[in-house]
Amino acid sequence: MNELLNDILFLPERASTFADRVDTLHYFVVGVTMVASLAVGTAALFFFFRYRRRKPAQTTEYVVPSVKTEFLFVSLPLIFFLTWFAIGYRDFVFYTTPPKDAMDVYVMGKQWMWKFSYPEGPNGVNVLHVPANRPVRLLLTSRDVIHSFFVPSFRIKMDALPGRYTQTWFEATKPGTYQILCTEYCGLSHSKMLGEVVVLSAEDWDNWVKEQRQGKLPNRQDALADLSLVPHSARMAEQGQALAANQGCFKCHTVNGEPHIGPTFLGMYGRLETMQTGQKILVDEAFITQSMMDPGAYILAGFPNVMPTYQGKLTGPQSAAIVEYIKSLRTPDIRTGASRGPVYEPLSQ
Amino acid sequence: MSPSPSSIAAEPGAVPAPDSHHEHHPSYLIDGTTVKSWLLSLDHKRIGLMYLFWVLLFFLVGGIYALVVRLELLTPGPTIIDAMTYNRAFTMHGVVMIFLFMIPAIPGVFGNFMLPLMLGAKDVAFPRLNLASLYILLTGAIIAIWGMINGGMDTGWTFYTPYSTQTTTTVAPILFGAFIIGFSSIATGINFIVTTHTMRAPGITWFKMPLFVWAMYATSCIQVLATPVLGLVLLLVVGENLFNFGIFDPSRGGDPVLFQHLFWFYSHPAVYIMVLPAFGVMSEVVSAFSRKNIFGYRAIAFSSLGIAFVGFFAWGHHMFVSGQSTFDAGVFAVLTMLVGVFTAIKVFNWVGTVYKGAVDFKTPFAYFCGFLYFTVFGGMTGVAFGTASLDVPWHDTYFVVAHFHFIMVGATIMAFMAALHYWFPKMFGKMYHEGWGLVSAALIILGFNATFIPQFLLGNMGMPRRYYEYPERFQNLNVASTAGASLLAFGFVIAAVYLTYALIYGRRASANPWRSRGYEWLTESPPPTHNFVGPQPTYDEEPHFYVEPKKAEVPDAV
Amino acid sequence: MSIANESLKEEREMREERHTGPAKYVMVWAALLVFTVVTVVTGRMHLPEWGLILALTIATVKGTLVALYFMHLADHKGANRLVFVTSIAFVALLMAFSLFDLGTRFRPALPSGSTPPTWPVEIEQSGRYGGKLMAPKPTMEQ
Amino acid sequence: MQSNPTADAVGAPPPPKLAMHFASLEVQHHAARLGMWLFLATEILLFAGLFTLYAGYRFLFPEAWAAGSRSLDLTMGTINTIVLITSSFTAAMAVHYAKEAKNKMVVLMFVLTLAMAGAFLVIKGFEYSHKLHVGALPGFRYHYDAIQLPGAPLFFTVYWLSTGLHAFHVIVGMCVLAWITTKAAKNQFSYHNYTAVELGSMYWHLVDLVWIFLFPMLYLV
Repeated sequence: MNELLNDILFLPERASTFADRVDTLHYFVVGVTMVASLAVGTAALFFFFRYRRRKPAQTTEYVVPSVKTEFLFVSLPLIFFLTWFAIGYRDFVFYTTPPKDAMDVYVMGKQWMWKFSYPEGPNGVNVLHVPANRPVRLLLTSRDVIHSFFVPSFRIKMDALPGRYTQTWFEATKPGTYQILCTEYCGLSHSKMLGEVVVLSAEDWDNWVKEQRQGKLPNRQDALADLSLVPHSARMAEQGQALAANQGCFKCHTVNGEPHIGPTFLGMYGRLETMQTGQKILVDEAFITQSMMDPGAYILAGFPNVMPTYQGKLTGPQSAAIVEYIKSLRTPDIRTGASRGPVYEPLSQ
Repeated sequence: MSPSPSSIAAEPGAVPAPDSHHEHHPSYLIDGTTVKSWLLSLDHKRIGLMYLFWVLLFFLVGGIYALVVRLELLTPGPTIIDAMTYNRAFTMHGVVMIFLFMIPAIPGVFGNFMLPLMLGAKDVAFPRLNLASLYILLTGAIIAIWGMINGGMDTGWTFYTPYSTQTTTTVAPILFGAFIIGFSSIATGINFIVTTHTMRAPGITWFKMPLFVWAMYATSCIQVLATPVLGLVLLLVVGENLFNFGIFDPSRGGDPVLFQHLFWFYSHPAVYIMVLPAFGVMSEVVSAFSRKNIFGYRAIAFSSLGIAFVGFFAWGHHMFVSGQSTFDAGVFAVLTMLVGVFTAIKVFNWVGTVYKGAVDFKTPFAYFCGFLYFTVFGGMTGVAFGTASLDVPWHDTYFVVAHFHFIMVGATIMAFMAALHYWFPKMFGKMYHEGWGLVSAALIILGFNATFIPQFLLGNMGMPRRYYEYPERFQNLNVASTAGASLLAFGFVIAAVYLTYALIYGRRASANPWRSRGYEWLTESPPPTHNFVGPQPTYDEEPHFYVEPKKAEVPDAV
Repeated sequence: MSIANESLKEEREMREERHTGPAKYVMVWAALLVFTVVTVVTGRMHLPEWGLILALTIATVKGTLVALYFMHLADHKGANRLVFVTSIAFVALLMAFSLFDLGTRFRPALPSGSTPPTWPVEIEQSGRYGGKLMAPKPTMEQ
Repeated sequence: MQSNPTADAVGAPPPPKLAMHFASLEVQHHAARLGMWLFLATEILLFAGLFTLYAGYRFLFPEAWAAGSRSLDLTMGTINTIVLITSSFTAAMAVHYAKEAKNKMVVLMFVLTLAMAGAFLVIKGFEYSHKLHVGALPGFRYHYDAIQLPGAPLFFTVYWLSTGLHAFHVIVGMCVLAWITTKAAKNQFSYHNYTAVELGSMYWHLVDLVWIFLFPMLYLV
């Protein structure tokens, strides 16, 4: 019966405990809607025909509803609507309240991929492995804009907000592979932000965890990530980091905020720096590039003029990559802070 | 003396006798023929017609965007445009249709034209403000369209932060245009409320006002109370986009969910700005074409106010999965149910109006049938959304798209078309071709269903909205939807053709071709410049009163 | 008929005000100044619990005086009052519903670094799953 | 109602014009006043958005709000409050004189109001320049060393936005009042015709009303 209804309504297969609850209410609501609209529609069509106009200037009787009729008009929908609300809200509370023994998985959405990390465990990109018949709580966050984590077969959905965690949970009922979709518009490749949940049976799950711990499947999941989707500047920043390491920048410049021989890279971009001459200069792309090519031109107050020039050692794209890297090193300081997200510490377990 | 309204009312359906003074009071259409006399006219009827022209133009623009979107979705991969163009197209479809068509359509055209006529007033309370509101709308539209031509915006019409503050597309001019359009909406709202309060002719007490006036009154209350909040939010997003105020910036502690609260505080009631006038139009149409007094007049009038009030406090049902608290979700869910109850009361009373009536199945009544259907299904799916748990899988999928196109667009378009046909003789003094009217109505209603029923099913399958590409399992239904959209477009083309034809070659209409008892039919068609001649008329009877005097003594309670 | 009466009634009420003279305005003005001094004095005491409520109460009293006497709401009856009161009510409801959300949300779903006071209503869900949220440590450079 | 019983002296104010679509002058006044109240309601809801942001962020960042509030100049704020209340008083008096057809007093009262409005803006300007100087700016421009708490930039964002929007209303109000003053200088207002003065002054009172709430919210708590 349920399968038939599912087919009529084009519902995807049900694979979580919440899906069963949602679908039951769905059938109830659709059923009542159909019966009620059929009743209203039939009555209307009957009236259209029965009371069709017989002569052009026909007059009609003055009919007004009695209090009883009006009461019926109000109470009938109200009773149904409140019943639906009661069932729906009970399920909604069920859905927003993860059980205490749930397994935690951290989910981070970013343009345009999903990253999953297990506490003390492996990471994954775009593929989430979970055991069947065990509640799994997802703590969702985002690195850039709002995303929304949606698994149609589980009937669950929750927005991932930048800079904070939302939670959702599910208990998958049968092993299999289920699609993850992003349902909050998040930019150019919104529709490519797909992933999948792999639900494993108990023993498969144990094996998978073991394999992950032993590192037998190195980067299996990372390989799935479509690098072409990573923003251009982010890829450049990664190149820049490698370059900076090769070129020995880190001998004099730290990235943790502590001044060394040279000023730290952390939070440098966009800051107003004071020069030895007392002049104040905004650190922008041009300033960083010039400091690499002609370090002696501007010396920051408090630092010696010891930096060699990189004129000729770095190509244009290379210096641009290093600039991108420095730009990516914003301090978590509230002044210039980039979104690094909160740190969530679970108390239980 | 022109025929006094009460003398016509005494004799149902009577055509006013030709009058010797006619030539001294030319119809508003020919009273001044220069371009300036139209563009700077303070006459509410001419302003209404200018609104009609612009609103139809914007409908065409939004419709073209819609067809582009639908064509793109014909295949799972790229079809005719690239992803960026697609994202801009659906955003512009939403922005144009909502801010430039749906919100000004019925209030701007039919509210402007009919409200003073229905109240027995010579004009709205502030005619200059009325004209200004049209030009404010056009100013906003020009700024927004300038933004569209210079890049367009890709945020979706909801402008959710932080995406809207980070995107590099031209957000600022389009949002600023929408901000200016808000002033137009506010001005119209203020004008209508004051007109209803102060300009009613002697005899028209609050409970003798036509139901369209009640609906416009409720709509205007929403416009006045909600639009300023949207104005502020739009300014903040523009500021955020241009100057980085950081008010919604999550990296500085800002809360994007707070943005959503403020946004939906306007945008949810905005749905009622679109649909309440439709309810008002349909109350008039169903009464006129079944020649029956409204069943439960007060119930419909009060439920309009009830929707306007409760509609403000249901906004959180757009945010069930946004990280909003469970407690708040429950509060909003209950209040959403009340909106459903008010709408149900209206539906029952419309059907009750037909009971023991005398139905004349003309084009406006055909649209009423479509309207009833869209309201019932759109409304019931809306209530289903309000149950919180069902919203979780449906949120931001095609089910939402189909739902709001049913209730907000379907109901409003039906009412717009019904109003256009019902009041066409009054506005232009010409009759359209009834047969073609019924054909196009059938096509539009069928096309609408063919477009959006597949989208309900797509939503059930889990296809998210705003997807440029989609997994292949969704294709069949998308093709069906696109096919439906072309049928819908065809229906509109037919309507455009025969209405334009009627405008020029149409048969001359009498003052009251439908033999309606609505107050607006008491004057000539088209009405003279100041609506009626002589001193302010008095009104003794209710509108929608089709009873033989001797039978009126004993109300028949059902 | 009713409409003309509505307008006439208001007109009559407006006219009556003419005979009271400017003394009323001076008194209202003086009261406003006194309240301003009171609110500044109490504000400087930094009352822990009731500071905000007291300040807002005084502001409300001042606002009511301005609306009733300077803006003549005492004379403008009927629809004018309804409009003003409705707008204030909607402001209150907008704020209330938004704050309900912030107060009862899953704690980690609030912005990182925020330290909201505990909400008077205990929500089972937030207490049930424990855990605490820490802001990324602000590093003081320079 | 068209004739003006007090219009006997030479140079008496002209009788008001009745627009053709109104039933009577009473209705016309009533409509104008109701329209103004509706407009003021929209202004109140415009500020409501900012008040909600204030309330929400204050709830989330109480420490930053306390620190930010203490860093504002209470003396200047208090002076500004007194100046604005007094300007509101003179605006109310202008209505009183307009009803008595004392147009010269109307001009005087409005000039006083405008002068105080100017003073308000000048004092506000001093406050703004101080904020600019120390770097208490909205958003990523914030570099105020004295307050380094989470949420502090938000306090100043709300501060700048709300006082800025209020200052914008002050400027608009000044333009409106200046325009009405020129009409009063032409001796146009009388017992039967003071709607413009009344509405202009109502707008000014609303500006005052908003400040009455902004002042304790920003400076005191």
